[in-house]
Amino acid sequence: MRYLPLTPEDRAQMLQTIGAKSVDDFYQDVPESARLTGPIEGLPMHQGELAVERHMGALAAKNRTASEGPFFVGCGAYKHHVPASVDHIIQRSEFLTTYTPYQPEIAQGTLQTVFEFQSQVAMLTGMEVANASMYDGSTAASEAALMACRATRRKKVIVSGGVHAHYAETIRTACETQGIEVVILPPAFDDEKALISYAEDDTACLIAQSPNVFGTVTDLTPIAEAAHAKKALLVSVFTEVVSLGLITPPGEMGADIVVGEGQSIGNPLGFGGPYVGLLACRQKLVRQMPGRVCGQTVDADGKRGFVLTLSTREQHIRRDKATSNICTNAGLCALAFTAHMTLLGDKGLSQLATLNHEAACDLADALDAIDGVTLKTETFFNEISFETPMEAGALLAALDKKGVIGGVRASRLFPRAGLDNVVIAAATECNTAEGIAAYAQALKEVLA
Amino acid sequence: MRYLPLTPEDRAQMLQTIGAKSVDDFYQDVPESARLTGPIEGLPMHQGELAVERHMGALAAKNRTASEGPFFVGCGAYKHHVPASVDHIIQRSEFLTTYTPYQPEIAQGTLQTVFEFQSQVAMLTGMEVANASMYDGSTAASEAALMACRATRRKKVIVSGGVHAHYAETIRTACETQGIEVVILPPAFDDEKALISYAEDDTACLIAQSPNVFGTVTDLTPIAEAAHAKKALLVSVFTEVVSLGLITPPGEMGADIVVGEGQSIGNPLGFGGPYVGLLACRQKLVRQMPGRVCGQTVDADGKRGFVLTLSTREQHIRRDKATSNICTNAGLCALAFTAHMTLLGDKGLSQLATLNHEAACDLADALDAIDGVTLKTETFFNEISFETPMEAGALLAALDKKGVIGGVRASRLFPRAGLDNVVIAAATECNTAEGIAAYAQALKEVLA
Amino acid sequence: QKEELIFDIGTTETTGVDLPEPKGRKDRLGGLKRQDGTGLPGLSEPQAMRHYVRLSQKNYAIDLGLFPLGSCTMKHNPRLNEKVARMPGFADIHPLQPQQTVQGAMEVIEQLEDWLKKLTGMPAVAMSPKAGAHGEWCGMAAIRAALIDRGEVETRTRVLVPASAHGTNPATAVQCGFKVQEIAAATDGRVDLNDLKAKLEGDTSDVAGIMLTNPNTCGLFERDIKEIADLIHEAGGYFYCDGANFNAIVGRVRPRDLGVDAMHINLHKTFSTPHGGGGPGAGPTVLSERLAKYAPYPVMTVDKRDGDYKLIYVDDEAELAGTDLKPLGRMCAFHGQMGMFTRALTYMLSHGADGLKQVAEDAVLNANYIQARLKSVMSPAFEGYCMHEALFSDAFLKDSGIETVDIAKGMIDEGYHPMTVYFPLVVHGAMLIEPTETESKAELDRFCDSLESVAIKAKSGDEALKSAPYLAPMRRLDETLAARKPVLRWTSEMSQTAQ
Amino acid sequence: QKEELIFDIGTTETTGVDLPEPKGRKDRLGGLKRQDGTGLPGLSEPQAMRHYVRLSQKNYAIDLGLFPLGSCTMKHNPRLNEKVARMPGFADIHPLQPQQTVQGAMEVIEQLEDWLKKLTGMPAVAMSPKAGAHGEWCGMAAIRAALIDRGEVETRTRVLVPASAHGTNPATAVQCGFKVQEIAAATDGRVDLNDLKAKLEGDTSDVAGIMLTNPNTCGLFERDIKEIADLIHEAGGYFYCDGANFNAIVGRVRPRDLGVDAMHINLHKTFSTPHGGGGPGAGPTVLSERLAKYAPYPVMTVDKRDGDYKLIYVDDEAELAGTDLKPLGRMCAFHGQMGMFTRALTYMLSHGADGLKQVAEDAVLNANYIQARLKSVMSPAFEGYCMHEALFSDAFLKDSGIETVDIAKGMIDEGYHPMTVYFPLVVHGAMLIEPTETESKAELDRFCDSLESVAIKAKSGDEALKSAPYLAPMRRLDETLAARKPVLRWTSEMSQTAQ
Repeated sequence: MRYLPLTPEDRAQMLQTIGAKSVDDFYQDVPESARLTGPIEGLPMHQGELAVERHMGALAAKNRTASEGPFFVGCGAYKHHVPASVDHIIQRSEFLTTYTPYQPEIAQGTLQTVFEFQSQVAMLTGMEVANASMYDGSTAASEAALMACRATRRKKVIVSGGVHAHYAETIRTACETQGIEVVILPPAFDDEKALISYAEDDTACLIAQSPNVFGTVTDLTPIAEAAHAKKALLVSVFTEVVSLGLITPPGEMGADIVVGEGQSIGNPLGFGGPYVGLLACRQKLVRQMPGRVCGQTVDADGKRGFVLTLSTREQHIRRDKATSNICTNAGLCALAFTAHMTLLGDKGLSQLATLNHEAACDLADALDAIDGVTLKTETFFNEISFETPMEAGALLAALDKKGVIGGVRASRLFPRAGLDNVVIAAATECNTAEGIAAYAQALKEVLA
Repeated sequence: MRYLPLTPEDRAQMLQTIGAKSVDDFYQDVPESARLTGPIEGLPMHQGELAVERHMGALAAKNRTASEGPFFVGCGAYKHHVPASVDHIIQRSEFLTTYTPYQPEIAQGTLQTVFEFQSQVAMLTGMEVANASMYDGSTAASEAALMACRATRRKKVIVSGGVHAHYAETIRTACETQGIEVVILPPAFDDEKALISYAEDDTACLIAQSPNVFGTVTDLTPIAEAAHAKKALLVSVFTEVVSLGLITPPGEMGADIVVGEGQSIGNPLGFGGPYVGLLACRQKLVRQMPGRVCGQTVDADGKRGFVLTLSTREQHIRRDKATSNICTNAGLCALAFTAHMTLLGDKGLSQLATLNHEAACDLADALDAIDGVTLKTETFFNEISFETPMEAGALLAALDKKGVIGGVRASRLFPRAGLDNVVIAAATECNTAEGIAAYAQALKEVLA
Repeated sequence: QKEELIFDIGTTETTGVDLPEPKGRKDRLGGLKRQDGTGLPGLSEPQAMRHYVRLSQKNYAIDLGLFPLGSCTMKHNPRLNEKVARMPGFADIHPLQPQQTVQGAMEVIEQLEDWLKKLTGMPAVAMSPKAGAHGEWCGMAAIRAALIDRGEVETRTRVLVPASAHGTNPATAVQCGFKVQEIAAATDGRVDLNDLKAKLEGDTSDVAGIMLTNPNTCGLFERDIKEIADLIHEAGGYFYCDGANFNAIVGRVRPRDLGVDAMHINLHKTFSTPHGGGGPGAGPTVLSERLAKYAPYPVMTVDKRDGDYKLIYVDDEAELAGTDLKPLGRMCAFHGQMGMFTRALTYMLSHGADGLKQVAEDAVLNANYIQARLKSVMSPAFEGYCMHEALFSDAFLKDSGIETVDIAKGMIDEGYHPMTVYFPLVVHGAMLIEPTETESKAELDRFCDSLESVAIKAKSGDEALKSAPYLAPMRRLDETLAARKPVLRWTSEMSQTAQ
Repeated sequence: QKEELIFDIGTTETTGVDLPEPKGRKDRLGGLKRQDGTGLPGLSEPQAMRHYVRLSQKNYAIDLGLFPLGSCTMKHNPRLNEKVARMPGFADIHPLQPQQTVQGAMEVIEQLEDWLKKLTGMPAVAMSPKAGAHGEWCGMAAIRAALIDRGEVETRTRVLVPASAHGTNPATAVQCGFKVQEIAAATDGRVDLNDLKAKLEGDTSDVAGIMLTNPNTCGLFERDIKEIADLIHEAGGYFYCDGANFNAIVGRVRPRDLGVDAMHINLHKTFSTPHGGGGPGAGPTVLSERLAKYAPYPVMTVDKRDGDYKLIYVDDEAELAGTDLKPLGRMCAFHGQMGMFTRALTYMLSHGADGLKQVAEDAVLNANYIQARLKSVMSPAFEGYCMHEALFSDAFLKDSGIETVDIAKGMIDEGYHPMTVYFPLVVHGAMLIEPTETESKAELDRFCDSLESVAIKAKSGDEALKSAPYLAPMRRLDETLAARKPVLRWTSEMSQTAQ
């Protein structure tokens, strides 16, 4: 077996050194009734690479990729182009096959890239500090809610109707086990500001998303002011990190904790994961942060180096009093993010964001011009919502038949919310003018 | 432009340091009439990764891959499975982006793998020494012919009718410019031994191939004896290196120089290149060898290390008296070969070779059972030839329509040789029983 | 060699990408266009490549040598897994694209579920947990959901956790709203059955369950595990098993046969997906009959009409109708770590049922070999055979002036990544060595020779060890300084100071 | 750290692949079944991966730093090229599969041909040469074929080659059956025009042509190149231009406009395909109107009926009929280095016509910057601006006791790959520095600082330099021993001796 270096002779010699008769000796503590002898039934025996690759390749071939035709699905994961060099970097053995940098003397590669990641996230969001990554945007959001409750010592969280439904549910699931009340406002295309009226003296935080799940871009400043007036925090969420290249960062609008999904930079769609959660906050909240944090220090020779730090927040030191139970995070996805962001730089990111926005503007114009289409998002970044007289599931299926994957039906995220005819569609630098025209043409035909 | 790090400010500063007004100053030696100003016309301007990848991807999509269905094309290049780890190794920056190891202190990675390669090739072929690689099997064969002429100080080369037509022509083209006579015997399914009668006192070498281009496996011993009786050399050729896992090596049959194609191990089909030429010989011929050679030595601390050696044979030292003009060889392809061969080991190679042979046996039996099919190769390794009443080009086109890529028509290699109805077909570990059955069924239908 | 930060070498005007020029359309951002740039430095591709390649060489990695971090299972990462995960049919599909266009992806999930269920003997598995700790949370939240169903969530709040547990266990219990009660360790490194019994004596109406790692963090099989399971079940609680060490028993023991109700599985440990410098991992959680219906969204079902796979995404009454599902909620936006699923399934198919059994046996054999080779110079924490990791205490360092950390740093100079140190907490100055099954005997021998020589130096009180490492890319780092004056990001002032 | 040979760590029974069990069929090998095994050692995948990853770290590479090997053009290798070359539609197609199934591949060849022809201004290009020296051979063989056609091959045998030429030039000329006559170098580093004229005075009926590198190996543009071309043409010969240094002028000068008849192009130099530790390269050779028809097999044509691409493979009368083609023969089995073609075309499309011009300008700017920065401490070989490489002689080392090789080894300790040394031969103790266009100014400054400090040490006669390097994976290696007692392969006796 190709991954197992021990030879039969090795095994025999080693047993002898140990003084055991067979490996069965090592399993003597296993209750007899639970001991298995042969291989577990109902599963195939080992196979070579060729056979396995064929098996997996056949499964892969059953899926339709986002590159096969006009594709407009967004809602929390976005089709972007990732430079080939990014994958080369993350496939370096030294990054791919190492672990959490517990021994900093031989892990400066990982540690320095984490420090760069934290810095990039802080600069992007306009915040003071950031951690070393969370699992994804949704879990970052739930950790932010818990963090706000710890910081304020309050147990009530208000979630805007513009927050991605899956994020809202993830927040609710995480909070409710800890007895925290979660109020999720009804879905709304453009009403993040509805949160303002929910800021009360027992509110831990208001959670707003911009661009929100429907695409709308909102000024969070008044929401932050309302929260702060009640000594509550504003948690700001984004699912499309590219937007930060073009939109006023949450940090400038008064957010206390900013969380979001980093997939768009450096990471493939990959059917939903692994992605990389970003979490940034104000300096004063740093000791309430969940997860790993890397900090700068010096070595015995006085040279600059980096270490994991502030570990007294963490489970391996604080155990039941930790800020979170997170251990493994999204290290390699964060590295992909950092490498891609380093290739972009401010200039590239800003250009990329502009191209995304312009593609969405083109899409909005092209669809809005069709009879029966009502655009529901006045402001947006790279994602729009529109309504038609047709049920959105049927509409998308009809588009699909014409070769266009047209977006997500809002009812898939928000069932029974009166959004049955609403489609959410994203456009990125990967959408060509021809693809947008094809969408408009197909939609016209379907609605005719 | 993403690969050019200089900024406009850098350029201005550098020009100032140099004391030049503009880069045009550097081109002042260019004759005025040949100076271009703007970019060359008729070519596109620079494009981003996304656009280039799409362009190239569209071209790639126009080709039918060897993995898409039953595929039996061989004749000098073979479809084999290469372990994924091989590509990981050759894509390591330190192997991929370095060059010929001119500075051994910082090139031991390359040098040690070359030493391993030379050793593996020598052991596979049953020879005493091997060089660091040639461009491919055909150029290795032409270098071997020239080497034999140098070693014997004779100017006549006899090529068997079983040698791959492209190899024979490559040998002829290379030799004739140096005034060496090349006699190529008419193509023959199983007559390497015809060479014996051509061994004369002025013969530099006899060149035989086994398995030959039609698939036949031959005992080279009598040919070697005939050559040696006339103080000529036997150059032995192979195009399928996997065969050496199962067949008596040329070194045991008296060959003086063994050359062949190494593509099958570690390297993809790649539409013909880059491949890796193998060249091994007797110790006494080592100073006539073309190409780079790596040798063992010690460093100033007495530690074992490796260097390029015997460079007095080479063009960079000997210039017009060099054994060859070769400089760049097939380093990375040789590394792929060595890594793959290291994964195989004797056990894996022997098993792989057996699977290849059994697939070919199955293919031979399945086709031979069909009315109208005459098997032309009694002995073979993983490639067979057969004749039918139908012109082979038409036959293959008909098979193609049924989804089977059935092999190569012999007339593509040997036009006007009376082989119009002959097909050469290879089977490897990648050919399944189902694929072989599909071939037989399709052939039966075509011939019916 | 020092490698600068991107902030020191890049500029905001430099970029390593070429993008088409924007058309210059009027924006529709509602007046929220970013006014100040991000300040992010860019590098051209050659500069970026060199920066990260150079940095990478400052890391130790499995591909460079034995990486014996106990409880982390640093085994070889097959490259076939990476190749498969990058097939466009897996990498380039969207979690929300029409389900009829991703049936192959769902089949991967279904096949992986089947493997996990058969290997553990459990009837159900929740696929969404994104790492081990997330999987723990899933299991404990399922227990909580079951208690809600029983109307006992307010009363059953006590979770028993052994003192030797990984920190994630107590942290998870608390994150799920439970209270932690510690169970003492016995002198043989296992749960003190008497202490457990004592804690389950009398009124057990407050007992929610137990979180037990097996094989445990001392590298030992909990030989009383079935009795423990029975005790906790009798007390009305559930048995959560931490599956971090499943590598030691996969194919040899099915957790279901031990009475387990929930167990997470680290795909990045037992099933070879890369650790990636700190993730991503994946923590699918198998569930017993009693907990199966509480698995979180999304839940995968098969359409009985056409055999198509379907995911139930949210609390949609229509879709849940007719099932007995009572999902505990949602743990993340989509449906788990698909990229890890493809890798793990590839690994399982490669090894097969026979190979996975061999994995466990070789892992345990390798650990016992290390224990046997080193027991005369170091101090095994407990008597008898170990499972997949060998645990030593610092007893042999008594009066030497040398501490566990010095042994670790000394091993760096020997060319190795150190073992896990100071964990588990129940062993003084613990050194936990997990070689995994992908090490050869020759490699183990070299490692033991090195550790032996460091241990002998240490016993002799060799002061030099206290300043080790000497041969690493950096000397010992000042962790206290880092924590006292946290510098967690680059600021422009830093570069000015440096210049 | 020492890395053993595979022969020391592997065994013939170990394997890193899993293959199905053979059926045990009777063989049909005609009694030639191999009796003794190959003796080849195998390693499991984890062992093999570690062996080669560890070895790789003993190499210097472009991705790790500036690699200023003059005349080798060690520029950045874009990773997009690698990705494209691995697309199954390129990597998994057979050179002899039906041509209608590989039209996309032939279109790649056609597009690359178009780029090469437009960039050089030449009407034809032969694609089969597999490296630069092979391309030289192609060009010289085309000249020979033309001479055969003219009935002058027996008489026109003299080829003029400058003293500064790369060794492949004279070697190639001889391999093509010509005799080499050396032309002296002038004091300005260019061809001595007077010497050339003298050699072309009187009877020139034996002149076959000239092989000239431009920009030449001294890093200078041959300013008399058009006069040289005219002279050789007047003498009845052909002008072969060595295109190794095309990087310096691509997009700024078209070789056709200089009177060139044949020129090879190293795709692995000018067009960024990886050098791979010594290949593979690719050496397509452009040909003038006079030589075009002699291009070797296979020749690509387009079917006028359906626009399909077609390759004429062998000397098939039927296919050649109606064309004026007179192929010089065949240079290799198939049709060139397809994998390099896809990479080079990807690079050309990425840079575009505008970018390639910038490539040349930045390459030349970078070299001149190095020359300017170092001219006060080292000795520029010639006056004036250079092209893409800066050449120094060892004049500044006079009486120091230090030699060029010591400077080179000293640069290793500075963390750099040394420049090319002792080449070209026309400059004493030559140091030829080619930074390429993919280095940043900051990187050039660091490099110049390092070289400057080594040069100053050298001038002062610092003895330590003579034993450099000290910080590399190995100390200076004994090349004399290697050549005197060649050990070119492993034998079992070696391992026995070692033990």
